[in-house]
Amino acid sequence: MGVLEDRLPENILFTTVDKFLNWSKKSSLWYMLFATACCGIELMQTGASRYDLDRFGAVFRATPRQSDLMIVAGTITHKMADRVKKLYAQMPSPKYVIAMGSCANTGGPFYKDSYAVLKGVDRIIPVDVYVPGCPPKPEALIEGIMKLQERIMEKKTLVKK
Amino acid sequence: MDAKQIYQTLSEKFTGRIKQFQENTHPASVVVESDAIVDICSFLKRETELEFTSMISLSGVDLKDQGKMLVIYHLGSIRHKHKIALKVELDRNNPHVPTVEKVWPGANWYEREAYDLYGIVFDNHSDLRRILLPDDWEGWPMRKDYVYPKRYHTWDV
Amino acid sequence: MTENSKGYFKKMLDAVKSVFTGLGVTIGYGVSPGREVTQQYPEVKREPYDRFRGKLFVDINICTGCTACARICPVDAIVLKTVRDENKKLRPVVFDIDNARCIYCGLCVEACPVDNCLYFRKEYEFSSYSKDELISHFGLGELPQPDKPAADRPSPDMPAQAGPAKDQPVQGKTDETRKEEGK
Amino acid sequence: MAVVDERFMDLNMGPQHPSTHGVLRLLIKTDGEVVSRVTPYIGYLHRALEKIAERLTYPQFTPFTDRLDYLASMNCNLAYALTVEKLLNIEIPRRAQILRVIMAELNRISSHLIAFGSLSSDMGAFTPFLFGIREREFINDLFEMVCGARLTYNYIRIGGVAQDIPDGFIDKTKEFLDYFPPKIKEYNDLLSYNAIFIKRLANIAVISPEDALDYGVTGPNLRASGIKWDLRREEPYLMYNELDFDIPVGRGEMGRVGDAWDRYMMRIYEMEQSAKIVRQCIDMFQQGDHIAKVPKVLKVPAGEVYVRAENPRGELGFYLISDGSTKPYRLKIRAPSFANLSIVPKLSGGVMIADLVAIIGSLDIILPEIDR
Repeated sequence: MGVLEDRLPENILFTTVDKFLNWSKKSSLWYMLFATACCGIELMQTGASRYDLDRFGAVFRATPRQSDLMIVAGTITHKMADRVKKLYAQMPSPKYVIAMGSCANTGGPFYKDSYAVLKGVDRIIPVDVYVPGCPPKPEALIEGIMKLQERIMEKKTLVKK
Repeated sequence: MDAKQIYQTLSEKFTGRIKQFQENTHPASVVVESDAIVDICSFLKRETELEFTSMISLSGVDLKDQGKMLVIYHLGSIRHKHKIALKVELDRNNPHVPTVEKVWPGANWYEREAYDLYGIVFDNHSDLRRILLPDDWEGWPMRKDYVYPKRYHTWDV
Repeated sequence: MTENSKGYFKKMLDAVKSVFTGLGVTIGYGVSPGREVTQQYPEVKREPYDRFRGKLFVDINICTGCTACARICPVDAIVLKTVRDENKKLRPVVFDIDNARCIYCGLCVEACPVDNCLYFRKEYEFSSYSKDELISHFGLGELPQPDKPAADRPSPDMPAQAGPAKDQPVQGKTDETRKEEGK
Repeated sequence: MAVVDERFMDLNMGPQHPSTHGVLRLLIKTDGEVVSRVTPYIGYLHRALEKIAERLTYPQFTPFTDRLDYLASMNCNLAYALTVEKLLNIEIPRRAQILRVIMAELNRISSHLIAFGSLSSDMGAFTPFLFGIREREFINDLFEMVCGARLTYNYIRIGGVAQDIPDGFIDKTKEFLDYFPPKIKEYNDLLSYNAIFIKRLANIAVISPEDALDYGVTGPNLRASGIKWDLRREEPYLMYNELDFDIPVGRGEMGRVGDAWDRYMMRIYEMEQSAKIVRQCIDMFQQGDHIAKVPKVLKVPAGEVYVRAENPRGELGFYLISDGSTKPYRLKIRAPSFANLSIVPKLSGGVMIADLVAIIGSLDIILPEIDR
């Protein structure tokens, strides 16, 4: 929101405007099609016919420039980690991150013995919601997105925090 | 042709360069001199009775206790439906072996992989770079004495 | 009409025809949708099948502290610490399952020698805002100290075999069964 | 200073690109439209599975094979189990064998459905993708019923399978077998024989049989080049020698033998055959154990084996060296996609950039097994 952000006093008008802004943000969570491993297939299946993520206003975009939400679906290796940072930086604000599955949460199966895997995507970018599962069921991912929507609704944009 | 016959054919053709025949592995393997590997491979590919049309796989093995490294070539023939493994023993401190990329172009990537993970140098290889790990990675991770790094770039491993 | 242009029109006709064949399939679904595919998730929830591997739970009161699960776990998601109580029984004082690291492979459930001790529930909606919340703690906690009142016990549903509060914790006999970390 | 070739520019495709099927990066040298050289950069998903295998016991590694080729986890489980069993030298109960074949073939269908769907969406048709996923969900349900997971099954174990099938599984599978074959006709109407689709794929990236063998290309990609080679036939494992099924071979129906369309069509044909195999297996069902007697602490006799199995993407091989302990000494994974991808630089000289997407899609590579 640029110059107006965090500047306005709390009153009925501005809180309503804030609510409206949040509502529009939450209802158009365009997620980046960013799948690295197994969870990517579940992400695809969540977006496809049976679970139909479009119902939540979440549509996939192929580029970070058009997306609000990055669903980190799958293992992030050290070789990939720099790219993830770059992709995150390329996304316009406000931006959110969901860590989907054990690999993105903590490194999951590769936590103990692998030398090449980043142990949790939160080591390089901030994460809003952690969705457990290996891979999570599509329902679980949708629940994670709903949880993120709840959090977006609580946020204050224009009003002073 | 079964493995024993292949071994006999090879030992007749390449006297003194075939070291050993191991029957108890599956498929049976022939240990050969490392500098003869290209000749042997092209012979195996061209000879009509053998015709090993494709290299199935190439693996490096670290035998730390014996101070050796192995390169194992699994070869298969589509026409004759036989398989064999060729083994080359290398010095662990300075593993060098000629490339078989000219015989089977598919070997290119397998050799890069063995270089990446074990540090085995394939002489005369056209493009010997790391393939799986980042270029600035240090060490040969599949070796038995590899110590996991603590940090990479700006984050903890 | 030349031979060439004839081919051109034939190709065009083919393209149009095949597009309409394809459209026929989709229009068919428009007319009679067949079986319903989309699930209205938050409103209608499909019950997972009986064998569904959801969140991992442990019935700590029947856990014998054998550590079979922690040993088989390929990712060290189970942290199990036991001490011997006065009856020489192993008591799981710490039993943490890191759901963020668990890979839901089911090896631990198979390894568990006690029936219904370690089991999967059909629960899968437990995403959270923080990673710490994803660790479930089941451990019974340390044996109560003699000078502490019973209300300070870490777990309210203490099992019977834990003994009365006056008992001393068996020092020096602690079984450090948790796997060595960070090899 | 390096000399810059002014005729060409470098273009990066990936590692985050929807049509590279994962985290593949292609460095393309192009004059704008026509590709002069492609250099694949892999390893963005290198998770050190081979190293992990050396540090875990044999049963503990089974869940990791799920993550090898996650579209065909059952097949990967199977190949790994076969490898260890070869050294253990144990007999697998008949019922377990039948169950294994059913799971492997169902998984082959669901894997090919993704191949079909993703190729179509790469070519700009989104509907077939949704159709593919719809049928895949049916199979996912079957798998969830039998083992409790939708993608990483960990079902086929050393010695047999994890659990016997639950009640109602056979009926549901039969329902699927009635439901699925008519859908293939739909796919053909919708996509396979669509003139635009054919134009995009026919005569593109022809792999000659010699090249295919030189580069170690296997699976449907090899068969599309006209070589009838299927490990289920050539080196029968489990009970494949008792089953009646055809091995489709590329005939160059729409262009030349071994073009992208042939490779695509192989998968459609194979889905039909797999459905046929599952049907036969259900008829062969018999009572018995689902797993052989395997000691709890598994010590595998010392030895060396290379065992391979026909995966949806080609020949998956495990080269296992055991030193007689509970952990493998060395486990080399020979992944089919690794070899299949290595032919891309050879194929893509002189093609259009848009065709490059078709090449990658028609080869049906999957990155986790390339990078391991």
